Amino acid sequence: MSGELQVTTYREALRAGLRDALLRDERVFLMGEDVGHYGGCFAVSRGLLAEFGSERIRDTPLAESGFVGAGIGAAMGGMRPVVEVMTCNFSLLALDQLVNNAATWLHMSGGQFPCPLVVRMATGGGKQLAAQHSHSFEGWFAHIPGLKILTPATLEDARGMLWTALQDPDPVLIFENQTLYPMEGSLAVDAGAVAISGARIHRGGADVTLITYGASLWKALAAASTLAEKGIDAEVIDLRSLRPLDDATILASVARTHRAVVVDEGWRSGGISAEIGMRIMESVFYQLDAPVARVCTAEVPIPYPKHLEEAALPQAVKIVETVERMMRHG
Amino acid sequence: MSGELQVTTYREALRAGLRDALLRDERVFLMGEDVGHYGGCFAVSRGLLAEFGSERIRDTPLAESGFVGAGIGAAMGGMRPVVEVMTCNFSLLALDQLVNNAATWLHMSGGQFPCPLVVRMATGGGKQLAAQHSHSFEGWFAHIPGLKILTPATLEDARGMLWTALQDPDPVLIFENQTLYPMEGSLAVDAGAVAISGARIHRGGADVTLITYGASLWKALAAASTLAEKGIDAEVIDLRSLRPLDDATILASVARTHRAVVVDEGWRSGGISAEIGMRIMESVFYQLDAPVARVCTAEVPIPYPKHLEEAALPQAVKIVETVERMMRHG
Amino acid sequence: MGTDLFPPPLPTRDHALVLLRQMLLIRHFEERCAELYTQQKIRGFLHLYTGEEAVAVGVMQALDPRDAVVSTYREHGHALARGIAPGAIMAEMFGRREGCSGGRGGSMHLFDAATRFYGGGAIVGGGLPVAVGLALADRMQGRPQVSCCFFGEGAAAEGEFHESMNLAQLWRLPVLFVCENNLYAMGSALSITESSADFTRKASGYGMAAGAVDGMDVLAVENSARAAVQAIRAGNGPFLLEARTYRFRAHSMFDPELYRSREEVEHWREHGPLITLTRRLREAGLFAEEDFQALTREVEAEVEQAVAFAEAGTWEPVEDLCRFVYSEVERA
Amino acid sequence: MGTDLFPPPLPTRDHALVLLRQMLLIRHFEERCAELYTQQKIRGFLHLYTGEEAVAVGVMQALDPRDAVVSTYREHGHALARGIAPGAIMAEMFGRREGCSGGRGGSMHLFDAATRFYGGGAIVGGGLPVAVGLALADRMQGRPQVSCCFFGEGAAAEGEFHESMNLAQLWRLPVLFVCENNLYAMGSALSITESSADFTRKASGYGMAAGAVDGMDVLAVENSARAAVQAIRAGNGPFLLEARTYRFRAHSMFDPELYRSREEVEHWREHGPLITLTRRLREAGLFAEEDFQALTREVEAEVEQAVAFAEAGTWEPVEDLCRFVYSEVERA
Ligand SMILES: Cc1ncc(C[n+]2csc(CCOP(=O)(O)OP(=O)(O)O)c2C)c(N)n1
Ligand SMILES: Cc1ncc(C[n+]2csc(CCOP(=O)(O)OP(=O)(O)O)c2C)c(N)n1
Ligand SMILES: [Mg+2]
Ligand SMILES: [Mg+2]
Repeated sequence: MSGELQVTTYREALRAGLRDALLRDERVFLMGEDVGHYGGCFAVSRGLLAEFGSERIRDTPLAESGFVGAGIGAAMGGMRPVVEVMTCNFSLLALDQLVNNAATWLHMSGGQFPCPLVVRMATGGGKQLAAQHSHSFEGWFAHIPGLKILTPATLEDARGMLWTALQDPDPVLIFENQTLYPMEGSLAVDAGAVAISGARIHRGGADVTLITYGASLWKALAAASTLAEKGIDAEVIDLRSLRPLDDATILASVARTHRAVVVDEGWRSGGISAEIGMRIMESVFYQLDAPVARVCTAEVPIPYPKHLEEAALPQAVKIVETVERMMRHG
Repeated sequence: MSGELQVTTYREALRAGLRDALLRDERVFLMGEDVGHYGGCFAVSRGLLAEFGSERIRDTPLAESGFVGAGIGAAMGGMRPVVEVMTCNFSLLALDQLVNNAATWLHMSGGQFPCPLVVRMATGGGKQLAAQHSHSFEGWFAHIPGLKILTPATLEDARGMLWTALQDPDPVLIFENQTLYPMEGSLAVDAGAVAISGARIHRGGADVTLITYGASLWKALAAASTLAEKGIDAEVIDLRSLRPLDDATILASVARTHRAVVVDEGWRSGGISAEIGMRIMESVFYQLDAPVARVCTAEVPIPYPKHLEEAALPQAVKIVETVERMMRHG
Repeated sequence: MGTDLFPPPLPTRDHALVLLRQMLLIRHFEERCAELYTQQKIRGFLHLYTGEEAVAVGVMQALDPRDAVVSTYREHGHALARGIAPGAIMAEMFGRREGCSGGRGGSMHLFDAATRFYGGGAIVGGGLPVAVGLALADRMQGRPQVSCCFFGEGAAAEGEFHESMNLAQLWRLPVLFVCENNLYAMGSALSITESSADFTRKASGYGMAAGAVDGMDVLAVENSARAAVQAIRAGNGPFLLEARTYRFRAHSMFDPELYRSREEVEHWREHGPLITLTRRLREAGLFAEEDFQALTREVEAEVEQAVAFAEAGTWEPVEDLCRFVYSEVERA
Repeated sequence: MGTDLFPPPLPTRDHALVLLRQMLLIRHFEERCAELYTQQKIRGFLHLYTGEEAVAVGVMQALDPRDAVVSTYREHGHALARGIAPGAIMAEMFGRREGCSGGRGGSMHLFDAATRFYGGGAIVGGGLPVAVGLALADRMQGRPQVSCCFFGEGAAAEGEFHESMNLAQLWRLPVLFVCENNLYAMGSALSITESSADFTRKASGYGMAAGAVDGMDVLAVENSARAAVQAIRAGNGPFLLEARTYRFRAHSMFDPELYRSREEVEHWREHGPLITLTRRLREAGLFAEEDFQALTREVEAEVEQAVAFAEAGTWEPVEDLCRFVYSEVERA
């Protein structure tokens, strides 16, 4: 890498990743609702139709099951489709295809038919879009064997995860938190593919491990700053991948700090935080100074008004409070 | 209750529950694929068409989203539909309706439109039906606020949960494990509705708590017998409801036994067992003599051959082994 | 019943003014919403109905108060035409407790039990099966009601459209399907979403009666909807009514409208529902410029009252966050 | 292309015997499966194709080896007609490693990469969008292939049917949709699943070419399928072929067949595909009783070989349980 940096946004980094893939591999194409003429619901693919044409930037009808299934077929037929499901809320309409087909075909066929499908979806709340547009399903999808689940939180990952996902022979779902699209920062001019197999320690710390991913990473980092002022040294892990989980990084960290808080935007019960907490208990129980805690979304469909939405979602202050409570009792 | 008993099956108990509801409340009707002329895929509704006619025992086309959505509308319109989704594998086609509508409408409408819908589905593996007919999704559904999730394991519950579910103003999903349909036993002649709010301790014990539901209850009870022979006294809890979970019963038991093993037929990662384990950690961490353990389904779409299917699913021997390992280390 | 095949009869002056007033109310209400959005009083997604008013107003004329209505995220017009108080709608968009959904829903989720207005759903196509079920419930309970379901032409590509059409016709249910064909689904022109744009032929694949109507002509819409509802109530089964219309504004407040030309929009504006109706009335001598101005003043006042009502509304306490997930009967 | 509108030309004797042999093989193979099921050698669900053989055999004649085939849980006939070795299919039903899916799939999930046989899917309607995607991949890669998708008339009520029809026609993709209309979906007669049974009219709602054929007449099926495939390969877009057929046996081994009469089944048996073809050949003097007996002996031997192959197969070690969840490239 040249080391030269440029200011960009998460949205632009995603677009650069898409362009890159479209340029490098002619089997790659983007398909989904309004990816072409509209420019993408969140403007991620704006300009790509003009550059690559309507075969490769393929607007689809509103038919989530149909075009996700078509993506599965296209992947098995030798293409490398990137299917955009506008938001993960709508992916429920395609769940049969994702679970019963994409995640299962390789197995049912005894290994004959891998499905190198990449699905991108927006996820998360925080934009007052109410109960049918604010779900966070990435943790829920992580329950399904046969799928891989990525959650880019940084510009690097927004830029680089797509290409790596496209090299994967198996279906990969990429969840882009809606609130991150306008996030600005600097990124190497020659940034490219990134490994997708490991979690990343964003901030080292000795007293407690904050484990999170996606947009919550930034809340956890904010919480860590606040905690630092209070003399509590928090380590912050960005999981990056929810399936598989990078157990090694998680467990090594907790074994060192002896305390863990998991933060995720899914509803609390049965969310990915429970799985992470459980794995920690199973593996480093005797190193724990306190029970693992979690900061998740309240168990309510996301309400429209700002004050209620904010109260429903994880926030830095709640993370701080949770850690402080833990330090007092642990 | 008169105390008089009769020998019956789980299937017949379900049918008796359905008949009872159809007789008692004319707003109740049963709708689903092949519930009528075919007699129900698992013969649960056999004979009901002749007795109640085709308006109330309503065969539907293959259109899971359509007829589940129609059930939601009918429920909001004053009826008390019992919608049968043949197996929970196919419920993925109706997931948008269940999550985005049934579970959400009450909230979005600020409490104006409750949805007293009951959905019955078969669940589980063990019949060599392979990867698209053997899923266990009850634990996964339990993640969704707005839904209630019931898992009748006994004849009493097969007989009695339906009526109680129908009295509930909110959507209730009932998961019937496929392997239980032919289960025989005796049931009070005048058995009727049962409460659905609490877990049930099936077997008291002092050394370890086995927490489970559905068909796994019987495996856990078998394991408890084996353990008893080995001098280990296991308590066995049948959760009965996965949402809400009866925390009080679970936590009180574990606080007494200091050890817990959760057994469920869902895939391990992100399953309901993780949630239960996490709640135990959060509440009775300092009473635990060992980390909570879980016996779940291997993370693989269920394979067809008997030996592999058996290896994939939780079994009594695995429960026994897990408990023994725990007792040695704990 | 084809487009303009039977030019609708002229209405009485009184009725004409009712229709006009409703359309004007929707128009002004929504133009105000757009302003309030830029002022951040209204947040989230805001989908305006501007240009399509004749459809909601015309169809609602054909419905009884006890009929059910199922709508979409572009439902302000439906809600207003159905008779939900403008103040309650505006308060909902403000997220206030006094809103028609208690503030929980916002613009995309207007609900009202009193008028059997079942939302306000933001999953495209998701309301169709629900409307079928509402009709089933009415039929099973012996009520002569019709369920009216609005959806866009884009929604017709969803599987739920297909499943619902089949179910409704198979069971001969009293459903009026109103396809608001405004030629675009977000930025996707009809030619991108439908292999064939002939909705009557689609309906015939289910054996369902259907017709298309000029959705810019409120009299034509009313006429068609009345005929359709009459047939449905007579027990002839469901009906698919395609209303050919156009949205004058962007899909939502985020839409840069890259996919269509200003000329196209201008062309349609010239055939807008307000122009169409007032022209016809003027030609028939039923209407003068003063009427228009008087009505405009009325609805503007009504909209300002609605805004004031919303402004005066209260916030739900944060402690109530987890209400309405389950019913509260057990509390009692 | 309507039912029997154009009586198909007589085949050569050689070709006729190929067709007959394939149908006989399917018939005997499956009758043997039924026995093996009662002996518990085959487990799970077993859906027999008996009575419908002409459809698979006729359609496959029209396909090239590089064309893709997507099928259902009632796919033994498709798999055999496609040319997958009977031994590999039988071993699959036994759950043996030597099965065409390595034993993981069983009866409902036969797969074969060599013949581009993409299952064997047990979610009704779930294969339709996949076939659309396979066709898209072929088209985008400049291959002249057709994707052939089999499904039952019951599947046509699923939303995925609708979405797939629309996508295929919208994008003019080379898909041959073969609807095997055997009048029942499990125990639900067509009149319970479809508000209108006219599949040609359904297709026209998408602007798609379509035709119905007597699915009991292998020559007619072959003829129609060849015409359809030719049109598809010529770039005319997809085609919906409805094959009118009947299953002689129960839906699966669990089905008590409460929903239809013995007489109805008997009636159809008299018009079965084997009877239909042999009658025509006999009338044309192309065929004698000895041919039938010779072919029967041949296929019986082939079936016994398949059973022996399956019996001799091995069990996958339990340690391999979690294979095939993800690809194993990284192991290498
Ligand atoms: C299932 C689903 N897919 C996608 C979306 C995103 N979306 C919202 S509105 C819309 C366009 C709908 O078009 P149409 O049905 O024609 O209605 P219109 O907006 O034109 O009134 C889309 C794609 C959604 N809300 N739900
Ligand atoms: C989505 C889904 N719903 C229900 C079922 C259960 N089921 C299996 S086969 C079948 C009938 C299908 O009928 P049809 O499509 O006509 O095919 P046929 O069995 O007649 O060949 C049903 C309902 C299923 N496998 N998948
Ligand atoms: Mg539209
Ligand atoms: Mg059939």
